Amino acid sequence: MKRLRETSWLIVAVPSLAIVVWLFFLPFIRSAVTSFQTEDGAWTFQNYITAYRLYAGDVLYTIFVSGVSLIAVLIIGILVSGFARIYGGGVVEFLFKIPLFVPFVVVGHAMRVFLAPHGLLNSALAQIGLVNLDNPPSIAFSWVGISVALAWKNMALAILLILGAFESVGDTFLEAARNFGAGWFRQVKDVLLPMSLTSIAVAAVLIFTSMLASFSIPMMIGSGKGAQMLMIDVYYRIVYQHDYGVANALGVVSYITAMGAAVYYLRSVTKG
Amino acid sequence: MFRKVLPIVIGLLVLASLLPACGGGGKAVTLSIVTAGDTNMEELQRNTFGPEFVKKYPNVTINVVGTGPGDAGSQAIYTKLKAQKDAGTKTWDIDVAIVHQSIMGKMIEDGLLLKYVPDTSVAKYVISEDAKNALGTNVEGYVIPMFHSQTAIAYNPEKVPNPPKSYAELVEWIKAHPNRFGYNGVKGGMSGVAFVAGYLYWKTGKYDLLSKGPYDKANEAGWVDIFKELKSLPCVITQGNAGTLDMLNRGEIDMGPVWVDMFILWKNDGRMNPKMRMVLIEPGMPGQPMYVVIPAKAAHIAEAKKYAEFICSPEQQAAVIVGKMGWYPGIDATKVLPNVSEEAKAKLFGDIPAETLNKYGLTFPLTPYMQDMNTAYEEAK
Amino acid sequence: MEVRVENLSKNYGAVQALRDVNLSFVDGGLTAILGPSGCGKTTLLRCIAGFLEPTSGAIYFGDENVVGLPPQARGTAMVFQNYALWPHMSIFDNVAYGLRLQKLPKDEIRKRVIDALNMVEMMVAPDILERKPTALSGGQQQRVALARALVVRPKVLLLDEPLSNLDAKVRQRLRVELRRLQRQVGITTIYVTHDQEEALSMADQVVVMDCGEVRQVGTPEQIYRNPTTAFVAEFLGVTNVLAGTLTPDGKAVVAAGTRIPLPADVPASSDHYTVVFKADAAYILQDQPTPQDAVAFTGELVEVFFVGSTYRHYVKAGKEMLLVDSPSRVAGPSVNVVVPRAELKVYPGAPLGHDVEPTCSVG
Amino acid sequence: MKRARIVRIILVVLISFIIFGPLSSLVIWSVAEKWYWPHLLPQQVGLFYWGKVFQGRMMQALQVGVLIACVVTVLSLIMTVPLGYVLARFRVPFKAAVLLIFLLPQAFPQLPVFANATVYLYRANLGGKVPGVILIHMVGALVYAVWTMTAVFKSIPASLEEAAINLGASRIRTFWNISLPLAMPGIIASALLIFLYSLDEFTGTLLVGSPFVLTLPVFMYNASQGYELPVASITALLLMVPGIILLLVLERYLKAEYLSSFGRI
Repeated sequence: MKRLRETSWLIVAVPSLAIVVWLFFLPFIRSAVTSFQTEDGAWTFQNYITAYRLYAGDVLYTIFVSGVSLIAVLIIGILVSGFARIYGGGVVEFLFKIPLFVPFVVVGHAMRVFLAPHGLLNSALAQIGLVNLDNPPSIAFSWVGISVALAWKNMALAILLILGAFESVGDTFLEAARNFGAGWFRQVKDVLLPMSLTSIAVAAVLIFTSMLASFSIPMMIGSGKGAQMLMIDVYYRIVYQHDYGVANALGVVSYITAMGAAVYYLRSVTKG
Repeated sequence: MFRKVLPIVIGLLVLASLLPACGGGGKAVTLSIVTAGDTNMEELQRNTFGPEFVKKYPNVTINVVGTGPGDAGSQAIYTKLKAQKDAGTKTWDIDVAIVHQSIMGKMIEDGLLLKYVPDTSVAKYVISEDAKNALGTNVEGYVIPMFHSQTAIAYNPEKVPNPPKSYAELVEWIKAHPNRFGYNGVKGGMSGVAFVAGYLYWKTGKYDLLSKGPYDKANEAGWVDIFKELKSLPCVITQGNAGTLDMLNRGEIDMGPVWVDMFILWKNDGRMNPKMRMVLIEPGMPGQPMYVVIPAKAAHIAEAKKYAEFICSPEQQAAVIVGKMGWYPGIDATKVLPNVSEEAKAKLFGDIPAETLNKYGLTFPLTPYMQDMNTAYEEAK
Repeated sequence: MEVRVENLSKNYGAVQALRDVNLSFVDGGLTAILGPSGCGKTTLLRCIAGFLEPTSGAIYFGDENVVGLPPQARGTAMVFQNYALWPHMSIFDNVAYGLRLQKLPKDEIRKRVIDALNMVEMMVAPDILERKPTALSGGQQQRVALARALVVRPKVLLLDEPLSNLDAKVRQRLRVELRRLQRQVGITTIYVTHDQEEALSMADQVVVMDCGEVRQVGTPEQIYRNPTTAFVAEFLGVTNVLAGTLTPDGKAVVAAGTRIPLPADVPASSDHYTVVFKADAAYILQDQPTPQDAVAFTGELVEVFFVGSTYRHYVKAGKEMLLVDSPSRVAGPSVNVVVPRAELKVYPGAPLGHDVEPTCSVG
Repeated sequence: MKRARIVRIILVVLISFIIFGPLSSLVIWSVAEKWYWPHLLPQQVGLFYWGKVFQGRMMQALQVGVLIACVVTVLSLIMTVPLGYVLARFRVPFKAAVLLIFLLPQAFPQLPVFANATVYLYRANLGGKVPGVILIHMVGALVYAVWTMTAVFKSIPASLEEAAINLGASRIRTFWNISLPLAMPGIIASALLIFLYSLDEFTGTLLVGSPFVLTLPVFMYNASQGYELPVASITALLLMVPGIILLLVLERYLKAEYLSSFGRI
């Protein structure tokens, strides 16, 4: 790679940098700073105290929902990728790419009508006698619905990344194990998984952050009752209560959670 | 390859740079109408009032924007006007706005509105209490109520043969039928807020104090406990005003608070089972008007006034607001109802007779009380 | 264990990777399968291992047809070109893996792993068991891979070009050790390679394959000295391959402008023939007469390269370029390339028209 | 092998149900003209709402959305093709800092940041206007474009450029004659994905543009929140079309590194 000493190259970077700095970097800093300010600009921890009082449960709920969805995505993603790696992907792989191109809002809406108490899923299950429609389980409008929708949407990304990592494991590593009698599951568990840990951790961090930051899906199929996903709280705090202080305090909590996930995983991977 | 792409790139760039300029322009006037509320409000302007108005004033074209339900919808209009005022823009790009009561305080305080009503021919019909006072703010001269809407409890008569007549009976019914009553909390639209406010009026018995003032935080003692009790009831929380209607129609709940205007519209559209009915319960539930206002620096003030005049004229109120939509008129009812067919009147007062409406049709609490009510509701866990 | 392959075919869609292969492997000996890349040798090996299902035919281990059995039920163990040591497992875990799958007791696993590593001379350092494979050199990794294969006491040992990723020097040394080890354990071994020197030096029996078919089977000496087809002759050694045409009288073949009497066992049934002789079997004469039992090609000396042990002479004769190895440098320009009749092979059919390249595109 | 085939068939059926189940309810709702409980399927089926959608605000939202996406794509390419080239080819001062800034939007939740960016945009009187929406789309698009462009240029062997420079071509000329044509497939692929990103962007548009600038996702969201289920479902189906077309066209080129930021629109 050639070395250029001049800083003049920054000229090509200035337009795009300006936009990202103005509309992401500075707002990012602003949200962190104003989270420590009252509306009049005085310094305070009050926003965090209010956030803790009102939303501590929601933070845990968000981590719980994202965590459960992430685990579901990883388990299914690893199993499907393992199957596709060993027996060939084909249709399975193609089908799973579809959600990648379905926007989040569409997923939210589709899941809302699909999983509603009298939605298509329950109606279909009622036809084969699995569900009593007089007292149907409400998958939508609960954390299960959010998890299902988040998992559905992120499955494609997970499989794309995990299968990519699995593909880069040479055939011979699998054959060496098969040779000793390792079945499909053991090949995944003993060979593919440990050899792809880094890539899977990166995928997990990406997906976890995306779930943590999800907004339209919980907005559309979350329940108004009980705990909320964090981004909903941020949105309502701003749009309904015009309270940037507490909203930004929640924002900072979400940054720290996202960062914590990234640091934790990357560290455990590089060390272990 | 790049040479082929280049002209397209340049073309698009030129287009992009021209884009902001495309807003105004042309000799004909484009009247920008912005309305808060659910999509039915937007469609009313776009599909009914707009075309009728254009027939009368062919040089005007109408551009309608809906800003969404509840306070947030009105807030969006406020934010936009405020930004333009702060930026020192000469004319603002909203000509007529249709907003909720709750935003009026801020809008008038920040000088965003024009005192236009006296200049219109309908001023003499603007007589209701709503037209003078919006949740404690004096709005006289700034607003014409376009229509008055009311919340009520909608129910499925097949499942609820004997609908409750009061909050007390309703609570009993909810306890006896877990998860068959649904409302949309205080975040997802005003029908839920209205239900919660009515519950508060019932539990505290302080309707007059809360709706007329003065504001005193001491009156809020015990609210959190009241809402804890409400939240402990086995209710379904729906997804917004329309969410309650949808769950009712989908048979997922049997009862829930709704806006009368939306309920009737859904029935008219065939989106709601025509068998569904409504009841207004004791001690009453709030309603509110939607106000027609004109921003202080609207680009087309003359046309805007004409538009406000037009949609609030006794003829249009009779034909559209009452006759077509089945809503309560915003201006003097005695000037409107004579022009309405008996059939439409029957529809209007079918479920909720006029005397019930007079008795149980309340208003929302004053703005500070309402904010505190929402916070107390949020805090009750 | 006696291993036999009968009428084995493997198709990938329209491509025939193996065509009706019949072979029997030396019981307890080492059979090398030699051929250019894409000849089907790896396909054959993987069919025997059970990683591939043949399209038709049978594979016998003793009297049992193992077609349809999963790899682990066949008692084979395989060593791969890229070692395929799992990088996330220690040396011990790698070698122990097969035993753990057999659910052997811990003590026995440990003992057998250490024995196996001793056998391949890998117990070189006290902490070797805990090391990760990536800390080892290529040669060491392949020893560990060999230990991993031997530790399960396979009935058949399968080696897929095990030495071709290694440096020339390491390769030479490992050849010797591998051969010694194979003799010591006495496991029927099938060794796939494209390196003829490796095949000839190590094997009890050599199988030359091309285009999914077996071209010749024999001891290394038979294969080298008496190739029965033009392909085998071409594939082995630095070789001259000339195009010849039958004379009108049908008694001789003309190649590079020289008349070569048709050997008695070659039928005069073809218009085109391939004439083959090894570079070290020919010598160069300048003015001396041609000996009786030899054929001489007249040509011009174009270039002489010193290649270490000999001088390689390039002689242009007609349209052909002849290679002659000789211990001393010969001066040109006009020379005679003399080949004893016994060293000159004539096969019916035109030459394949290439050096040692795959003759067909098979996976 | 046979068992694997059976497992595969079961898997395909199951996955098809998982993938298409939710999407199929969109199709049903899109043609439902009348559907009261307890009917399990619509009582009246027809294309009434399709007609309604194509006459209404949807078309306007579609036009605005496509226009925004075009501008965002072109601007992103103009800004990031040279930048990606420099980042891929040279060791330059401040590179790490620049890359870090372009990494931020990937690492943190967008909503709280965009909410604050909206304050800036409204202050600049760009809120609720098309240029404001373009700018907020640019943030995500640029980050994505910088990373893919750098990857695209890195995948071109430097020796191909050195050969041209060796023959006396200038750096600029080499870029124009050698690097750019070789990078074109990658550039086109990422241009399509940027276009799709902008077309599907929701959070930023909702905060900055809505309700005055509506793109298709926000329109669909509003319709769904208003429980105009047929309208919302039709719009949702329309929203999937460009993505599915792209998936069919680009299937072979969909490398993980191009897409990793994509699940996060």
